Amino acid sequence: MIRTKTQLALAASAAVIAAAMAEPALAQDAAEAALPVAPETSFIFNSFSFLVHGFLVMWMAAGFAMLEGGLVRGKNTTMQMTKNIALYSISGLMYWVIGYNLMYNGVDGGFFGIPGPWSASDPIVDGAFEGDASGYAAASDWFFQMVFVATAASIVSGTLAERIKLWPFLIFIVCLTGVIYPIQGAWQWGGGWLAEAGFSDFAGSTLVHSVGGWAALAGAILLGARTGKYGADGKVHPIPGANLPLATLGTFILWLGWFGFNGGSQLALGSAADAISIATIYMNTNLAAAAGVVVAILVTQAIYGKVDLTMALNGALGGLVSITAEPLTPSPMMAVLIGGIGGVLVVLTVPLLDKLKIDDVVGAIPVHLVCGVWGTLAVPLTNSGTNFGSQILGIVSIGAFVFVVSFVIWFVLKMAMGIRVSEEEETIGLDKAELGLEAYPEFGRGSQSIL
Amino acid sequence: MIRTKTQLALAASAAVIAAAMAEPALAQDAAEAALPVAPETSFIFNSFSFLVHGFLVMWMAAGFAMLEGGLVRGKNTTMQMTKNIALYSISGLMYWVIGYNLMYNGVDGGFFGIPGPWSASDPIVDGAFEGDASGYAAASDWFFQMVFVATAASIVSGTLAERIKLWPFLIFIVCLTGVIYPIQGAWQWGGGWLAEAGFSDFAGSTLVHSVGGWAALAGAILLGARTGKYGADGKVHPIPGANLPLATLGTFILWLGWFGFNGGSQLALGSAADAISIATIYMNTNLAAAAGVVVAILVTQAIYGKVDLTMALNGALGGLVSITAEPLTPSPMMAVLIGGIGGVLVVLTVPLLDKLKIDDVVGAIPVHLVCGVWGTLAVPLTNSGTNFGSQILGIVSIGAFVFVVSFVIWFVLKMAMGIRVSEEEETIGLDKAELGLEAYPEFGRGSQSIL
Amino acid sequence: MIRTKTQLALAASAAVIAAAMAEPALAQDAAEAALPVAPETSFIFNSFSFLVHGFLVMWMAAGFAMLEGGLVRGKNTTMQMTKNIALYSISGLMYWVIGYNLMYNGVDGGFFGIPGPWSASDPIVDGAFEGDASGYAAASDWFFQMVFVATAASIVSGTLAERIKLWPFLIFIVCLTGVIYPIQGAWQWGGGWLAEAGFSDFAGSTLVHSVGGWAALAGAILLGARTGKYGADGKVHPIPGANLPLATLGTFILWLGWFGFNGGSQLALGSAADAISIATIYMNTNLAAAAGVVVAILVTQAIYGKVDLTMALNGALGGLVSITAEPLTPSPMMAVLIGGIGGVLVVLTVPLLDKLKIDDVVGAIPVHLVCGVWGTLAVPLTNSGTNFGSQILGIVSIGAFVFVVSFVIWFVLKMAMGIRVSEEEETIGLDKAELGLEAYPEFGRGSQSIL
Amino acid sequence: MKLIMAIIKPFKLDEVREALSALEIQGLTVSEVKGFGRQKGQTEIYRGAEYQVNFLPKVKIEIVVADDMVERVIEAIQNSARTDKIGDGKVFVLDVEKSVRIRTGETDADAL
Amino acid sequence: MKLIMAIIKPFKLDEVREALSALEIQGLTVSEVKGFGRQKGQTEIYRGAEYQVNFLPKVKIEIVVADDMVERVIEAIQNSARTDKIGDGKVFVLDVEKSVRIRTGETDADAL
Amino acid sequence: MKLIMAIIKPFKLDEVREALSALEIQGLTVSEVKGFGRQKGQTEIYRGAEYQVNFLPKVKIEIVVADDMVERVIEAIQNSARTDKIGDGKVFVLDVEKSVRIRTGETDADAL
Ligand SMILES: Nc1ncnc2c1ncn2[C@@H]1O[C@H](COP(=O)(O)OP(=O)(O)O)[C@@H](O)[C@H]1O
Ligand SMILES: Nc1ncnc2c1ncn2[C@@H]1O[C@H](COP(=O)(O)OP(=O)(O)O)[C@@H](O)[C@H]1O
Ligand SMILES: Nc1ncnc2c1ncn2[C@@H]1O[C@H](COP(=O)(O)OP(=O)(O)O)[C@@H](O)[C@H]1O
Repeated sequence: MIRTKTQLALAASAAVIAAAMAEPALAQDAAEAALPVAPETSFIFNSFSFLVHGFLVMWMAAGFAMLEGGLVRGKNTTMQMTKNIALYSISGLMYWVIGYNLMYNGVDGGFFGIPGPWSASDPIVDGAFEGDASGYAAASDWFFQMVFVATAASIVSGTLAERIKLWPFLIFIVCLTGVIYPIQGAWQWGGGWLAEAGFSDFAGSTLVHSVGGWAALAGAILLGARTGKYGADGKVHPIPGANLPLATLGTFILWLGWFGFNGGSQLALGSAADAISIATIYMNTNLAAAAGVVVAILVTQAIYGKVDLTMALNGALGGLVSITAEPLTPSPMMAVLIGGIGGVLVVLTVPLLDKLKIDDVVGAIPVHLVCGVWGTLAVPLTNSGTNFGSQILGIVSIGAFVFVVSFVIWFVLKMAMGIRVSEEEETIGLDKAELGLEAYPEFGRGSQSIL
Repeated sequence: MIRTKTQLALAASAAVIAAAMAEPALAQDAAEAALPVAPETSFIFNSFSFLVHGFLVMWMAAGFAMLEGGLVRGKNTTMQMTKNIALYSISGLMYWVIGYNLMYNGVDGGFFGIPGPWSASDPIVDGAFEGDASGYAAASDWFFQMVFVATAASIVSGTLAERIKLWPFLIFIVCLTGVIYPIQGAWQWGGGWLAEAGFSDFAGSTLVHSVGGWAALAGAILLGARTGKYGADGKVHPIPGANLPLATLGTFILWLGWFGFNGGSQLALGSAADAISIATIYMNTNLAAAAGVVVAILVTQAIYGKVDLTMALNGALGGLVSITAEPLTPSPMMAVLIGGIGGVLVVLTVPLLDKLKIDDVVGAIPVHLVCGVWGTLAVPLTNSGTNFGSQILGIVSIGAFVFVVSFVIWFVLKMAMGIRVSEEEETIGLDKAELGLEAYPEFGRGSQSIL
Repeated sequence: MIRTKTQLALAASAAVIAAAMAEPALAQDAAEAALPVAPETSFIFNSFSFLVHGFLVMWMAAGFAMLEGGLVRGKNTTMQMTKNIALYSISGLMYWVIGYNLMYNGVDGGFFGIPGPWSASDPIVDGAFEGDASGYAAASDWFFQMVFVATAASIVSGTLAERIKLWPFLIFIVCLTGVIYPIQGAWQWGGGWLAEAGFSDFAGSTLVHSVGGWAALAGAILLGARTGKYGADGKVHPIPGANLPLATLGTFILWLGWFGFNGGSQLALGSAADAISIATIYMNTNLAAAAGVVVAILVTQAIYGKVDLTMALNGALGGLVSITAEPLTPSPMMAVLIGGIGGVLVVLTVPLLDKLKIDDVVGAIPVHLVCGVWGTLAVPLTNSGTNFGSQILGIVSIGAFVFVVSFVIWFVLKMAMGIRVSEEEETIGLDKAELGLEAYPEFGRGSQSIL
Repeated sequence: MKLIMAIIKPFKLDEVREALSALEIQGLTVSEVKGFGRQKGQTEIYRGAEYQVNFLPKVKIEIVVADDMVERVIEAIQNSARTDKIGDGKVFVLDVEKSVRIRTGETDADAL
Repeated sequence: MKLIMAIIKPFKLDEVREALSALEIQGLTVSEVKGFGRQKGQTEIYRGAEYQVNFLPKVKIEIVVADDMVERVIEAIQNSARTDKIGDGKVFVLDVEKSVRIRTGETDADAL
Repeated sequence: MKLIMAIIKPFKLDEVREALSALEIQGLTVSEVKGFGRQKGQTEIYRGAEYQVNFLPKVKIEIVVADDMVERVIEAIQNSARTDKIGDGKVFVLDVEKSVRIRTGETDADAL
């Protein structure tokens, strides 16, 4: 069998093979080529794209849970699982109760929409279809937008792991997913002032990833580092994660989910042009991630004389975040470059953060914030409809808004109820101290290991 | 970029952005809006929906394996993996050999169809397409129906874990997937007497989930509890699962798979109306699951003063099972309510079962049977074409049939060959005793841990 | 609700139910049945099939990583993760830099194409669609072909685990994915001499799986067995894998991914005939895998008196590889037979390899090479357009080419830089010795287990 | 004082602990060990090749007691740990010269 | 020579090791153990049912030292391992008759 | 009777066990431990920061034997566990006052 179009001429002559393939489509009259895609067909494609790409992004929630669950110590793993399944659930509810409408309902060049519970208002009631080719099922769009919120929230849980209390964390997530994310989202994707100012962020390097990163950074500053992470002498004491295959699985899940994240952000599949765009996005997304991994491997080998798997995993994610602001216009070569630089940035900023004594358990700030900024800045390199000024405006305005509001909320939570467990609880581990439930009771120091 | 339809008017005026997006679809003549979806296009959509949603449901087999593998002790984990991959395989073979035809072939208002190996009879041989818009590839339907059988079977393996012998378990699975499931399935989905009686179960709260639950319950009663689970004094001795991140992963997999389970049960994607239905189903499915998690977290915090991750995981599944009988007609608010009540039910019935000394290792009976009943009862709350009488008829008739037949089969197996391992084998663990193969030979009590 | 087409007549009369379903599609005029699929619609379907099936195959990279990570010892797990994420990344880059064009660009009945970086040249620039119904987005095809290369590479990493050095391994992967795979691919899928000779390999039993197997075999011979695997007396000393749930997860991932691997290899979804083909492929793929599992379970029980989970997992994969050369033409019964024989072959050749003192850590050679040959030989049993002569020609020519070239590259690497770690490093484990990073620092012998 | 070191079958741990509590033993220390003895491990088959598991899981209990308790402790362990099957384990007695409770600095009998 | 066997709280291990290094102790051996004593495990709830965790994680340190070091070692352990809360652990001293360094065959004091 | 306690490199366990079997030693008990000694752990780098692994994996073997076996056992361990590299470990000998076989109640030499 011959597997590509470039070989079609040959295929026509290879009669034996062609017969085996039995492609009745070839029999179609050339005249039909003029037949356009029916608008209802486009509507189905658009909706299905939202759903398929949406379930891929939903799957990223599992990816974050596994990545973070593998990079924390065994004594905090149950808590990490609890936080991650809770935050995905809260995101889904908050975005329905208030978020979606706050982000999209009548923003009209302004700063936010009219909040309130969302419900679908699809144009078709019954009978013949009367929508147009750019239409889609309202709920499919809701679903696709909703899973993005959860992504931003997942980033926060990784940075603050192993020391933050459960309930203040969840309260913050309520604020982040119900209010902070939707408001800044309204500025751009909701058609607010930033969109009018010419900012461009295709799938959310800034709107999703750096938002999670800024919220995490604010929390990390107020929360402080894990006990023992930084010695009195300024020495960094690494705290290795308990389960690296789990972290690797999480990274592969995220990589897979990212095809949905970037590909689905084309927001349509109703025309050949859309299909080509999405295909290009898949390719560029994969190239950028691959470059992130390879570069992280080469750079860690060069600097440290050995390869660091956790950096390679972060490198993949750094490449992915970097290409997210513009996965469509780059050539393959540019996608490799953008992703590769993401890989370098991750490897360099992980130790930098440690110098600043900002303790980011899983490297979420280097990956999502630093590479999110880089990716957003890189858009004008390949997309001629954009400019650096607008990009910087977007990065700074969203960064300032999210960081300041998050900082205030974290601060209020700290004053009101405390955000950090006691040192003794931290020593015992959050799983036993806060939840009374061990992740691996039979392994390591688990209470069932001798029974 | 502007990401939603509600902003389309704005988009048209925002020329800079529109140019960057280059949507040739917008150029299409308005006249084309009248063009309907070609029947062959619908056929492809319908088939592809079965395949995509089917592979998501297939993935649930992995979800059950991981969930159950994480909730059993390390000494029974290899066995749990063995049972789960075996049951998925057996389901696929039995449903081909006899099940599908028993369920769908000429039921005609009766009690079962004509059994026999299935093979596709698609209407198209070659040349122009002559089917209609509701058609689909026969094998795509077979595939989608087949993966549902495996789901029912997976439920049983969870409840009976850690003490049932491998071979009697597999023999039961042969009966369940080849005979029990298809017969009751014929009553409703096969167009049998129950369908005519007005019962409604969109995606299988009763037909799939409670069926697994009833079969599990019958087995659990005859099998007895794990040694040590219930003290002489009536005290419950918890037996913690060995690997909670694995259980969490399993839950996320199931959640993802459920979009296929419920979404695919629309059975068509060939029209805009279908696309809207499926999108609505995705949204409601996610809202119900999210509500199940949040409610389970709140209720465990209220009752026990702490959050229990395993209850939160069960809560997600309880929400999902609850919405499965009717994921289409509920408003978002009703979906949240239905799922949230599922979460409450799970948290309350897990200890209740323990009071009855029915040992359900993973909480499958609360999740699949109790919430399955609840979800089925809730259908008339939102679907005006249904009534409580018919719903109860379905729940009771299927419940009675499955429970009685399962009980008889388990009983015969118990008499004929024994269904339970010896107490010594249970102490050693099924992995060493029955399989001679440890799941984690280097961790915990594994034989390789000092080598 | 009634769930299948065989019941449609009944459905029409069951008015209550039909009303609840609201299927406007039924209202379409019968005259529309003549309306064909618009070429642009086919283009979208074809592209989307490549993307959806492509992301499933991409997911197989995670499956291999988990399978292999579960079957090696804990002290080599970080390395296995590192190799697998690196090889997926390298595959993506090499196939872009040189591989795709070497495989597909102007092969024209010859031995290879014109290498060079790939970039898309889609027919549509703007305005009305002018392609035909067999078209697809160029990048979607690239993506789909690319993920196949990674599959071949993953096979090698499994066989050679626990003793090969990181860097020579990665260099070999560069050669395999950039040169070896594309050249032999050009012979057949690129429309080269082998395609003209009438060889048939639908989805790559030979072109992908046996290629990985031959490359692995050459490496295994030159590398030698793991220390301690074969006693002086010729006795085999099993080395159990550290994490069997992880290996099971990997197998489920691979099974899921295989629907993409085989289904996507139809290379089109633009007609009802394509949809029927893909659906048939899904069914046959699942039946073959299920048969592989059940047969492996029965055979191990018969021979060894107990079931071996790792053989059941290998059995699933053996069934899958066996059906890959021709997943379309077999009847369900033949699919079961072909897959079942794959299961037998795996169970029998795993110990056979041990007799030959070829140490294949995960059973990749039995699964991918032996079953790859078997599957390719089985094609003429069901596909009348093929013959045994051509099949043997393909197996032998590709086998000889890949084995010899791989052997030479491994040999040069061995001479130039050594391919094997020292015995001391092997004893300590590659994770500590080469990477300084433990996979499970808190479990088993991990350095953090007492802290 | 004496150190009583008992190697027992793991699933007997709870019974032994209860028997010792009945003697008002206030403290003991347990660890996981592997035992090699008359009781042999099963022959297992992994992927078609046989192998012998040489070491069996056992639990080691260490209890420091006053001299006059030794016989009663040994007896209690024997009675609670016995299954009458090979591999039930051993009790060894060693002399202890000094004991200290870290928290209080109490020594010897007071420290137990 | 004496064998000093100390049962301590796990998170105190690093402090104890440093205190012993300050005494120029050159070697020691550590193992994970579970302790049963006056300090009781928390009552936990799992899926609605209460249970008591009977055994608490502890670390056992074994150090063989020359006789004249014993008091200083005990003191160092006491000072570094103490939290003044119940469960801080114990130190036991046993007599050692002979020591051998495997690598060199040196014995007794030279072997430590 | 004596308790011979040997700390060895883990990968030497099988050789030592075989050497002891050759002496007709019928039983022994093994545990995983971490050793701190002259042999230092490698310096590792994790995410750009260096750290020292202080404790190295070792295996502890405990064997109770009759007095007349002690020298032969020590010798066998020394010969089979030696790699001549730092960290090969130690053998310590302690006196055992009493041994009991739980299954039969046999004591002392009969219990071994
Ligand atoms: N001489 C010994 N020194 C130390 N431990 C021993 C000795 N003999 C036996 N053991 C321990 O006691 C356990 C049980 O001994 P075994 O000979 O199998 O059975 P039994 O106790 O019934 O004689 C062994 O697995 C081992 O851990
Ligand atoms: N008699 C004993 N023999 C052996 N170990 C003991 C003994 N008493 C206590 N231990 C160990 O010391 C630990 C601490 O003892 P515990 O009674 O809880 O507190 P404290 O040391 O403050 O008195 C226990 O967990 C146990 O491991
Ligand atoms: N004084 C001691 N008491 C207890 N264990 C010791 C002592 N000295 C060394 N060890 C154990 O012996 C191991 C090997 O000792 P080390 O000083 O590293 O090398 P060597 O045995 O070659 O002198 C250490 O890791 C430790 O487990």
